[in-house]
Amino acid sequence: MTLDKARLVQMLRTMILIREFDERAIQLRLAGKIYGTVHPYVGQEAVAVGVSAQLSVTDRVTSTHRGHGHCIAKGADIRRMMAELFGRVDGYCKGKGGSMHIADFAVGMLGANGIVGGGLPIACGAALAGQLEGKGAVTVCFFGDGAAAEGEFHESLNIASLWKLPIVFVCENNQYAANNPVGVQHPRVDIAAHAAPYDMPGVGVDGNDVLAVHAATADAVTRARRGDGPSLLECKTYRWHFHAMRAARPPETRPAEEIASWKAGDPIARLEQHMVGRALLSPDELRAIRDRVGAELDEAVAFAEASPFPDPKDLMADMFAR
Amino acid sequence: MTLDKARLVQMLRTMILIREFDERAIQLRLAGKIYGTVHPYVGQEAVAVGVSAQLSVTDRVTSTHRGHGHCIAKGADIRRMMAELFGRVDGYCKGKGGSMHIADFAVGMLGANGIVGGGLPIACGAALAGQLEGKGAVTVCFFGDGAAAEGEFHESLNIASLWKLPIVFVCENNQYAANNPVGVQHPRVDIAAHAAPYDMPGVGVDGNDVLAVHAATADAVTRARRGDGPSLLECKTYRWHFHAMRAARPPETRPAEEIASWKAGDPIARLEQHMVGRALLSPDELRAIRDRVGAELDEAVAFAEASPFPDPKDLMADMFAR
Amino acid sequence: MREITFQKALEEAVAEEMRRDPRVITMGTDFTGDPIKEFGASRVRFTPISEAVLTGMGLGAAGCGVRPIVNWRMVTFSFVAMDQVVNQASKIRYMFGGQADFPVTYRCSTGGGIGLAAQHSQSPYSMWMHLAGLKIVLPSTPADAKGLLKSAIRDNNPVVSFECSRLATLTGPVPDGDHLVPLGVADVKRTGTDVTIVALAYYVQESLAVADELAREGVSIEVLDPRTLVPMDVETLRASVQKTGRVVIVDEAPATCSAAAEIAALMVEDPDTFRALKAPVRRVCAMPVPVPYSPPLEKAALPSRDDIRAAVHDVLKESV
Amino acid sequence: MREITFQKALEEAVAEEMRRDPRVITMGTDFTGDPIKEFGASRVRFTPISEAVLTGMGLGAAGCGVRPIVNWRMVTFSFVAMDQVVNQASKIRYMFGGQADFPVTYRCSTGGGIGLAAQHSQSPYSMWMHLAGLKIVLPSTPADAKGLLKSAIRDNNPVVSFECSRLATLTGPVPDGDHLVPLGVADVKRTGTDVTIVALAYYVQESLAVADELAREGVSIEVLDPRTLVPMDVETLRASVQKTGRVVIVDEAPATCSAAAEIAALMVEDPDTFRALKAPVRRVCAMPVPVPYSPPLEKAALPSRDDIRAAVHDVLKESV
Ligand SMILES: Cc1ncc(C[n+]2csc(CCOP(=O)(O)OP(=O)(O)O)c2C)c(N)n1
Ligand SMILES: Cc1ncc(C[n+]2csc(CCOP(=O)(O)OP(=O)(O)O)c2C)c(N)n1
Ligand SMILES: [Mg+2]
Ligand SMILES: [Mg+2]
Repeated sequence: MTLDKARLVQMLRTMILIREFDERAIQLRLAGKIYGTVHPYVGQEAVAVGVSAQLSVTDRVTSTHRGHGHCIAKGADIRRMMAELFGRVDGYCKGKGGSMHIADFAVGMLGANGIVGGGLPIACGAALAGQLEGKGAVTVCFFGDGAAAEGEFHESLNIASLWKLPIVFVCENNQYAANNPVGVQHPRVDIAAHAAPYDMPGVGVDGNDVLAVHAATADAVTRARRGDGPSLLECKTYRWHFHAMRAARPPETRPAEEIASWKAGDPIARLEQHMVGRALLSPDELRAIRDRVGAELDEAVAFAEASPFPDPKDLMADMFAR
Repeated sequence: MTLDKARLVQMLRTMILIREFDERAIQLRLAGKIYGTVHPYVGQEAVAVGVSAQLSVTDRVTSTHRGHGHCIAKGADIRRMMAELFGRVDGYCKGKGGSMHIADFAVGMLGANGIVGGGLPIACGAALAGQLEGKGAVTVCFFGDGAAAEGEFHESLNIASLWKLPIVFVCENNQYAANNPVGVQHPRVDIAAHAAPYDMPGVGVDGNDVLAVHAATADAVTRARRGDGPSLLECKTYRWHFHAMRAARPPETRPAEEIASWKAGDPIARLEQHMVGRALLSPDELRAIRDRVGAELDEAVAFAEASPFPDPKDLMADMFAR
Repeated sequence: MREITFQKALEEAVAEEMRRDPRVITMGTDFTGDPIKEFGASRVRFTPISEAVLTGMGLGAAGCGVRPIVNWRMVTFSFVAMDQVVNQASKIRYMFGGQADFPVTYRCSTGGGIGLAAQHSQSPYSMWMHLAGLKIVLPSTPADAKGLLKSAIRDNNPVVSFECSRLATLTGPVPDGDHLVPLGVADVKRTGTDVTIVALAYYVQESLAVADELAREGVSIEVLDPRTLVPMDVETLRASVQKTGRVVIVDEAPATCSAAAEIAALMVEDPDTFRALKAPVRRVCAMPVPVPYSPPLEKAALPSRDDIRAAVHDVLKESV
Repeated sequence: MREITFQKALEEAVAEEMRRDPRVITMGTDFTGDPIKEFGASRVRFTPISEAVLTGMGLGAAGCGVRPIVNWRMVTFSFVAMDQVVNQASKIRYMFGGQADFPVTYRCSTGGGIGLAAQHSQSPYSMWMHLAGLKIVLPSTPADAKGLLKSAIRDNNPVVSFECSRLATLTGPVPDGDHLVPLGVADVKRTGTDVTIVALAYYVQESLAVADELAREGVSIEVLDPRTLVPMDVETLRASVQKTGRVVIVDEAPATCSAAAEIAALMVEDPDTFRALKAPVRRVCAMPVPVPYSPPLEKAALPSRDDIRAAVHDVLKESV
């Protein structure tokens, strides 16, 4: 399937927005405007965007600690995301969640998750709901290479296959779990190999090529919508920044050449080149996109700044549903 | 490797002992002499015996809720086992453990376990100890087909392979987890397929053929002793009785023909035939074996009956080591 | 009123709620009764032995409009799923700012006394109580079992239903029709004036038996059953203790950081109740050991009627 | 005496014990300091993110003569390993009749206050305390951190070392040499006569600060730090409360079934302590919510010095 210009522009725009959102988040964390931990998604934008472009608003995703990209790609409002990072009442969680717990159920974004592997079972539950609804809704479960060493990964694959759940497991193999390279975590480098014993397709894909991700997702989503069950997609990618920061940027521990070589394969630059090569993007258009992203981010920050902090009197609100 | 007569007789004798021990345990449970739950191993004797015949006393095993066979095969004293089932002070656990928690660290039997999958991580720890000792000790981890759906199974395979632990994972696929056939638990019938993504050998073997089990174990144990890491052995077998009983035998839920066909492949009868066919066993010798097993069991029961119940004053003993 | 067992009452609760609301489904490795016959394999799901994914699935499906009942069977087995309970189920609604509800019910059996040894004889409700964000029920009669489980299934929050093994065969009257017991309301199982016994699950029955015996000695015991551990009906408990001035708390979990510890603390941190207390608070709990297998040891480890009686005598004797 | 941070004190404890005993090894996804340099990759093991197997491996290796230190990092992450803690580590020695020892140490950080939100701000020690079979330490100063962790590593039982995140950068004097603090001995961090504050971890420091302030008002506070939660040095606690007649318990876990609840119950079930009490027991704990992210909410959720001060004033005011 060749994507038309509008779709490509939309994908490019979203990738840039994700990148700039997290670059901004780093600055804001350094400035003490946001708190706790930030896990930037920079470098992995092609995965969230390539996958989510196959989904509609009634489809669902679960995310991880590194969840800003998935939120944006699934259609969350960056103003409310930013307000959440600022800990304000207009944030998605009214300031209760912060970066690691952003969710927007209205667009099918069922939450970031601070537990490595913790989102996989929840995603299976969402897929079960989709199956019971019978309207073809698909769930995508994003997780990292590190999560594939947790038991919940395997239990999820197993039951999803047994019950033919409409789910796509998307492993973002960014080569590291915190400071540990994939070789510390797994005897084989290909996470996709875990699909076979569960009798499901396991596909490795260049996770820095948004079009490849998009195409591979198409197969998996089609299969899931048809009722044929789950697939495992392994997207090989790389994070450009540190694993996580608190008040300061932590030191880089990965080899400089490794970082450089992955940066050379920048997923945004690759999509731009693809589009420029096909005359689908002019320098002016690109500039306009970037300008608009910048303006939107400025607006999101202003929105967040303007939103009040929650009133301590509301501490107990939202504990229990009626 | 052809086994000499003495080894074969020993294996046959152990298989008969295991079977008769558990037939006796059922009767004693019905008679209210033993308490709680009994999970008979009858029908699976070739696995415990075929595997354990490759181990020495410095090797270690971990077991499951269905652990009597593993205990006996690893060299535990049936008198102290029986005393444990009777809840007496001369039992292996001084009556504190019962059927699901028999252990004999002196012979490298590191414990039955009431948690499905719970023994796998512990076995990895024993294997780590073996690796650190550097004397070639191997650990065998017995578990069921049901346990392969628990996350701990996968985490164990992964780390064992990563660290090249001297361990053999022995899955006793007896076709059922409690009342659920393997198809309820796993999309594929072959548990051994899970080895490949962990880069370890995965071997399916006829679990009712003690010689086949013995041979397959040889390869796995040799590999482990050499420092080349773990293997996964899947032994296809069947339990003849119910999953578990308390005061009464539960009703049979499995198809009668299925049971009959597996009984036709009785692992003990098969070894007897093998030996008779090679003139390694006469009817007299077989009768003598069976008589001796019977006498030993009588003695074990007498030993258990004679042993006192623990004194409630000793309730707090054994809580903490000094 | 018809008499049915505790176990049957629980089965009825599930069946009635599944009839009432097609969004209710149930999942577990096994079921008592034969719910699949009535409700079909889509709503009654046999699962592999994978409690962690099962627990998270219940939660995830609940967040998407399903009302799952997840049966762990023994509480023992829930510990492989504890991440999904602690880090997800108990926190998810609050940390997401209340944007979705998670109407999932987790069921499991608890308790010792039947020779199942350490792993299979646990009563660790307090570990769940400590987690802000779960509701918890612990019935002691067939009627409460049915009424509370039905309320749990209808509740829009994660609710854990702890079901004491030793009560499974207990028979008792259960009202016909749509019998509901509200969450958060303690029940005075017997009124009395001298000593309040707050008892849980099986020990409600045991305490009632002791109260009968002691009545013959002229001691008047009030037996309270919280029934719901979260939310705890602390007012009813305090009112009783303010009346009697003496409290004995009976449960088969070990005392340390238990529900009994919490109830003790709730009594003595309230000024009125504290001032009304004539005697030290007594906890009659299991000894701090894993439950042993051998019958004489198991008996020594778990609370007995003698222990309850002795505690009552103690608080009477030690009254200031 | 030299002053070092709490974090550094813990690192020293591990390094000294590894030097002292070649059977000591350490496993985790990451380490502070660079222990691999001194001890090599065989004894310092980087692991995949698989806490369940890691926890069980520590136990299994311990049963075979190794003395592992397993670092879960945050207590949050231990919940995926809870089966190995609850069903195995806490029960294994007893249920096997004492035939083997299991000298494994589990370490993790606890607590909130630094904007990490619900999952990463937990202090659930009471869930472990409830399990008969584990020893538990919870230091509040660099010296205690070092001395207790060294004792934990030398202990022949599973010991859990809870290490409060907010204390990591706290600096304090630590004796030179082989500094050990025995398990099960509470420490009187400040003597006083009017009110006993039993405080845990970070709140020991906070309570000391409040005690200083209140001293200026003429209120004399005794601050006790149990240091070891299991075994609990209940005699020292009771002796203090018998002296002061008033007790305030301060901790950042929510109150329900917490260590604070246990300490309250331990005070009021002892006849002498009960009779000595002049005022209701007060627990100053976190509010019963998952810890929220936003600073004003997090502040409201966790105990503050104001809360401690108010509780002290309350028990003084309400004294009979
Ligand atoms: C159960 C659990 N263990 C450990 C952690 C700490 N932790 C947070 S992120 C992370 C690394 C995760 O690696 P990966 O899954 O590859 O995701 P990435 O960070 O690379 O996106 C770790 C170890 C956690 N959050 N949860
Ligand atoms: C974690 C856990 N979940 C559930 C159970 C209850 N249970 C005990 S044995 C069993 C079946 C185990 O099947 P399998 O592993 O195939 O062993 P088998 O009984 O066939 O020997 C189940 C479900 C348990 N003991 N532990
Ligand atoms: Mg990664
Ligand atoms: Mg089986």
